[in-house]
Amino acid sequence: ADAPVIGLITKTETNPFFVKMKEGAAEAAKAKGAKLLSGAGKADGDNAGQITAIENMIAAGAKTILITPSDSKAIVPAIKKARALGVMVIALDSPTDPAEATDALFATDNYRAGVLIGQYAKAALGGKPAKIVMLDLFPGHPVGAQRHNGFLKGFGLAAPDAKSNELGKAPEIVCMADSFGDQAKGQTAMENCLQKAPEVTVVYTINEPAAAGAFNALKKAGKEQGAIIVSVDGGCQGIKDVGAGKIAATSQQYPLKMAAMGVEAGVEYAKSGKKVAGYTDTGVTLIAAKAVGGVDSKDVAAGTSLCWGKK
Amino acid sequence: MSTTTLSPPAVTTMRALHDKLPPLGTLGPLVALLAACVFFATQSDRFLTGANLSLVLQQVMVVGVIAIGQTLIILTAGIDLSCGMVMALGGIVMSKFATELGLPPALAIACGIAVTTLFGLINGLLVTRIKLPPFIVTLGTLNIAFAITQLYSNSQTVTELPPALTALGNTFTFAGTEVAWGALLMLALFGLAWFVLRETAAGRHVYAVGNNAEATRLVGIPTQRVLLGVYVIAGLFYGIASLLSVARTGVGDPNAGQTENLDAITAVVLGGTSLFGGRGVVLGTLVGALIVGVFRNGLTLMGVSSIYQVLVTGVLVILAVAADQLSRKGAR
Amino acid sequence: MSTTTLSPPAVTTMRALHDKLPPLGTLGPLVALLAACVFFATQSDRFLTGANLSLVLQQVMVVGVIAIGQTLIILTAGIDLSCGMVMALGGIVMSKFATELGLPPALAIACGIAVTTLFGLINGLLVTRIKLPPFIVTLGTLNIAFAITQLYSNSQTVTELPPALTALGNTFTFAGTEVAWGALLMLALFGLAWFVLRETAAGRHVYAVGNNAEATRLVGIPTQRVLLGVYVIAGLFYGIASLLSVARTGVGDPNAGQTENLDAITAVVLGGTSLFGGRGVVLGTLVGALIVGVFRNGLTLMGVSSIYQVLVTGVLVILAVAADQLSRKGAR
Amino acid sequence: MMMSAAPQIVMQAKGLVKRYGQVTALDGADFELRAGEILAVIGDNGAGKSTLIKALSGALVPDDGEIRLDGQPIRFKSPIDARRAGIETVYQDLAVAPAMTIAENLFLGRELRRDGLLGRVFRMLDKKRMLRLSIERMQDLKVGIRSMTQAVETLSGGQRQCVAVARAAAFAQHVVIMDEPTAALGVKEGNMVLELIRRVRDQGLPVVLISHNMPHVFEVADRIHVARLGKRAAVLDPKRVSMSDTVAVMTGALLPEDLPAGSLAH
Amino acid sequence: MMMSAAPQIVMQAKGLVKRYGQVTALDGADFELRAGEILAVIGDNGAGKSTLIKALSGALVPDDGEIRLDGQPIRFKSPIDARRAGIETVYQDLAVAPAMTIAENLFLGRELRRDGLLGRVFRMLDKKRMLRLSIERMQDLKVGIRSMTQAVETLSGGQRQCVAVARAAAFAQHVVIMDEPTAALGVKEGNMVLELIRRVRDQGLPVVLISHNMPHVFEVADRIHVARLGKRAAVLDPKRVSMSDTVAVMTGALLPEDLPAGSLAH
Ligand SMILES: Nc1ncnc2c1ncn2[C@@H]1O[C@H](COP(=O)(O)OP(=O)(O)OP(=O)(O)O)[C@@H](O)[C@H]1O
Ligand SMILES: Nc1ncnc2c1ncn2[C@@H]1O[C@H](COP(=O)(O)OP(=O)(O)OP(=O)(O)O)[C@@H](O)[C@H]1O
Ligand SMILES: [Mg+2]
Ligand SMILES: [Mg+2]
Repeated sequence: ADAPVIGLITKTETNPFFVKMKEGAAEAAKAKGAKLLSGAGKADGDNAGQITAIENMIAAGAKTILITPSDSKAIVPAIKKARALGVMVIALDSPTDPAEATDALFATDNYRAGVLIGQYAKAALGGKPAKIVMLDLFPGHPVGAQRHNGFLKGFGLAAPDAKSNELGKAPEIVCMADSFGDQAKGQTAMENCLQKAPEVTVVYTINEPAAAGAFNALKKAGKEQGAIIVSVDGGCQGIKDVGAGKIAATSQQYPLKMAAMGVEAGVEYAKSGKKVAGYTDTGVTLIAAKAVGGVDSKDVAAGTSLCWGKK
Repeated sequence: MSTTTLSPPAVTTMRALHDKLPPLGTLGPLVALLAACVFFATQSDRFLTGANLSLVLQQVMVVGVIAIGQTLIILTAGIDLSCGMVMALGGIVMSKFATELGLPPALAIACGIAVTTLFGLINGLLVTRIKLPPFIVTLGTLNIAFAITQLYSNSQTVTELPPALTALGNTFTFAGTEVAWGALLMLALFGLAWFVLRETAAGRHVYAVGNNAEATRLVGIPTQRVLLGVYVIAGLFYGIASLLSVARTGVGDPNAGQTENLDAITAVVLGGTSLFGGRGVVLGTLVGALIVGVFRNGLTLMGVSSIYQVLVTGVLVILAVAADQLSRKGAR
Repeated sequence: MSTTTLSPPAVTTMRALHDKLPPLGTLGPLVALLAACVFFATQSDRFLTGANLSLVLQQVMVVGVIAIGQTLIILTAGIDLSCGMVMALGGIVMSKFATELGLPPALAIACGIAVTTLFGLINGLLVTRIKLPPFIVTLGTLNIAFAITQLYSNSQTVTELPPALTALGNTFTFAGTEVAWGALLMLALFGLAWFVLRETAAGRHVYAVGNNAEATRLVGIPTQRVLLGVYVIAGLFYGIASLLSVARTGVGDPNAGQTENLDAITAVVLGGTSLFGGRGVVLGTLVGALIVGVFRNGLTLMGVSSIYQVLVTGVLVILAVAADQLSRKGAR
Repeated sequence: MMMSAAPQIVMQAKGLVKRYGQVTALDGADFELRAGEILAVIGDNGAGKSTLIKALSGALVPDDGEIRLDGQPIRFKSPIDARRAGIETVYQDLAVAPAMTIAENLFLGRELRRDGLLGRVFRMLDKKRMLRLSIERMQDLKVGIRSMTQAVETLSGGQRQCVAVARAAAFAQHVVIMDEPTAALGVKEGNMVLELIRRVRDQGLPVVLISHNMPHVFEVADRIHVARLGKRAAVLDPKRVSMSDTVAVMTGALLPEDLPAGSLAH
Repeated sequence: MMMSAAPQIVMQAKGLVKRYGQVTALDGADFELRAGEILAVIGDNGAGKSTLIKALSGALVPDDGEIRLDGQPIRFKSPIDARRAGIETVYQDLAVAPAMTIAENLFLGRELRRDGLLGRVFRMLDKKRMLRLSIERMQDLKVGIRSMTQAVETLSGGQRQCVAVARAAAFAQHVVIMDEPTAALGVKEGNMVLELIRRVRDQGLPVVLISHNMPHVFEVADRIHVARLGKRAAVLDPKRVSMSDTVAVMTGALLPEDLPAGSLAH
């Protein structure tokens, strides 16, 4: 029989997170003798691009599609169509809305990832006044909102719930700016925020490249000692930055694991026709160089050994 | 004496025949499209199926309809960077009006199209009245439309639409193949645009304005009105594209349209329309949109990984136009 | 008799004076920039500090240097969509060569710049030899450079660079303000480009080619060589921008440059250079880049939330150019 | 021209002023066109001839001064207004759309629609008829152009000129203005245009002819308007003034009042 | 022209062919330019005059035929080659850059650099000197242009023509070719250009003058090359042929062999 065809659709081509995910899937596919097709939106938020990728992969004979939805709601009708054609669809990294739209979900909870670093930042700050800079993704992105609101929640501030796409506000936030998850833009955003509010004690960043940019800006202003930077992702580079003291703590996720599990499920489906179902939390771990009281965290060594699901 | 200077009938007939053929500017992209199809057909036996080709048509219908409006604007030597964002705004307006405000679907659709047409009007007024460069105007409205879309939708996707809004995404069976009504609508709109541009005075005036605006004005054509009309009609097309986009995805998506800006311009230019205005054929734009769609579909069928797809697309875009150019040189 | 037709000295002096002033095309953007600065100064007392202004300069240095190359190309009536991606590739090449291959920093930098220059050369050859439209050519190389960047870097950021690669990000103190060397380099490059475009034959030929390519050819100027030269030099500028980008962020970032494409073109057009070629001043581009930087900085200082920033930017871009246009009408 | 009845004045302008920055192209120019005449406008390069007729044809709006058509004061805001008033103009920097065909250029802005439904409802152009009429029109001018469906940019300089002249002559209802229509034309074609100008006049339409070609001017003009330094220096009667005196007035070597008696037109 | 010594031939072409799609613009045209002469080229619109001189000036590469300069076969691949050989041309569709100033247009492609370091190392232009020379050059032509630093697009049609003519006359080393240089010029300016052409000739440079203005042609030409239907129909001697016979040959009404004896130039 032909090798089973499995499609993997990421949000973009370029985010190291998704590149890792693709690598994990490719390795697993090779090991299991499956053919992996990969596709992506042109940019984060490109729902139409993902729909096109789903259609083309089905046309190419894919029986299982793994997808990290760019837009949790907007992708649902296309997934419904695919499932109606007998294709098993598994969401990776983030759920669709409603979550039942896919057969299964292998993911991290982004809201929870935010909560963890929020708690850490609150504890690490101790008694100092909270003057928070929020370096978000870009307007309208659900993951951006989930991490942002989770952080506020963990920090003990009022925040919208996990489903909201609105960025929560609080008087403790002295500056909010978009980093586009990019180091150079993160740096620019942080520089401008420092002009607005020179006394910063906590910096929330959407991901580790943005955190690195924020650190650069702080360092240039000679303020890197005074502020705690927290972030999300737990990529190998990010963990290194935690070790180097640039980032205080980050919530680590496991894209390789998600992908490998997805491919295994796809091969199994091709063999036996058995579908997986339900939510499998691939877990979030808080990685911090210095543990603080009252918040569970693992150290850098543990983070490095696990970074992005390396086994 | 006049007969001696007129050319012999043989030459006249030859030339008449030559005039009947489409100009090479349209033929070149068509050859590139066919070549791509032949290539993909040899690589994957799934490519040349009716179902797959119908799929490609569905995938390009949104960009295709946007690109009609974009063609009109580029023919007048303008450019519209706002097209995708305006389209997204239209989609949000019609889906929110139909769900939250509970308007009847037809009215909600009309409101959405009215908003995109209004944006076309604003673009047009800024270009014609204050004489701003279209690039700047539409760069501005691009940002404005994006911001309004996000603010109005609160960045939330609008779901649970009434079926009337997504009807164009439904299919009918033709010769054993499922064809989407929206794809049919796109083809009809291309036909309409082609007819108007070619067979009516208004259409010829669009070319004239792009070709030599001052001469067109001196001849007594209200160039400003032609320009304004083009921007408004482009806005109307974006509104129809909004509806197609909503129908295709089944939701009102505030992040739609972000890649359509460049895609639409690419389709127009690949189709042989000059960015300097006055030269081009709208059917070339259809071919240009199809080239992009066929590449994406064919490469996926071949199992080319997506980053290599980008690489291959880059090379092929250049090759397609280069082949066209070189063949024209040969013909001279 | 010749004296009767020559104008009286008063008129001549007036005109000579008039010729000394920068053309309104440069003055307009400058006025817009100053107006923006005055506005922000009233809104935030931190705005007009030396440190903040020096910061803005640092933030625009990458886009600024790219935009110099882009200005050259747009002056010849071309356009370069690939600029940002080529810049990113250059940054990855120099940072990977310096770390993984362990080349001496100077050599690694040279290699990075060589790669971007090579891309310029490829763009130029396709435009001049095969006579492809610059839009298509650079759309192709945009994709190619992007794919190579991602593949070569494996989409991973390159870190732990030798200090020589980031030296331009360091600052020196001038009049109590920290100024980045890279910002100084950008200003120097603008000065150089301004001098060459204005005071040398090669520079005037760039204008002539964009203004009337056929006439320039007939006059005996090797237009193809001028064009090729412009694309190659633009590539060189992108290489320098790569170095600035690496120096600014301290890493080799495969995702750099993605918004710089449109930003650079925006800076050029905001600066008053015509997309139809042959008209414009490179210092206007600097002003255009600063306008974008000042808006972003000033709006953040005012605490405007990001989505409203997008809205305001859209409106202000239009207003800035409209004010320029209306003031020119008044002057006539 | 008959001297008896007071000649009817079709178009008249008084004190037209047009400035371009420091340059004053029109400096209080007067103008008068009578029914059924050919009025030649001559003058040095830069004397303001083209600017004058652009003001008369609505291509530009003068800074000052007044224009009357059939005695009524008018204000053309655009060439459309002038065209509606039946004024057709051949501009010096040929107003043609180079990428469009000759037939399309001839009918630009006055396209013919098909009869019946196709034309009324679908607004379809009658390309065949326009093509046929174009061929007739160009044969009138005896121009050897091979195909009316070729783009204007492929024509020789003189052939382009012919397209512009043919267009103006074919559609004028009231006044025809031609800015150096014979400048790029061969001897044969130039004579055809002069012939055409006479024919237009004989149909009762007055013609304004700007030309640097003195033999042409003296061959066809009923009166000669001499433009100089943005003003009207004199109006001469070609039957009573010599070519060399005309040139002398034009270049300023001779003042109009020093001309032999009777040189000035009435 | 002296008949005694065999005249020296500067430029010669045999059997030039140039096709544009179905249109054959040159159909085996011959050409001969002698040292120190003014050769007029005349012909109907579309006769192929402009195409001929474009082939001679490197602006286009003929499909067939041979060109010799001073007896040596040459192949101009671009206008640069022709310019290097000292050939300067005024094209009919004025080759000027409209947004650039008059001075810049005059010196386009032959800019003067400053003396000393500034020029040699920094390659700085000597704008002052170019401006001064431009003013002198234009005063030679007696053109009333107010400022050399104004953009060419602000000039009247005739003034633009003067810019192109001045440029060619100033820089030619070997041959000057002018395609209808007086077409848009006033009487005064036209005569200045004729005067200039004579002066160039008297300096020893041969001039090719394309013109539809027969009086001008007969005033200055040493020989007349008649182009017809893409070929050279005849070469006439203006001192021995009448203007009307010339026009008859040009339009095909008269065959060259039917001309009175001695009309043909040697
Ligand atoms: N758009 C413009 N901007 C600035 N100056 C202009 C403009 N148009 C014309 N002029 C100036 O106005 C004056 C009159 O120009 P106009 O074109 O009316 O002359 P003309 O009599 O038609 O000359 P010609 O016989 O050469 O065509 C000239 O000095 C010219 O330089
Ligand atoms: N680029 C072109 N494409 C197609 N046909 C052309 C082109 N250039 C010239 N022709 C044709 O070649 C023929 C000769 O043109 P050319 O310009 O040499 O004539 P000419 O003798 O200079 O006429 P004129 O006196 O009107 O300037 C004409 O019939 C013209 O239509
Ligand atoms: Mg004029
Ligand atoms: Mg010619």
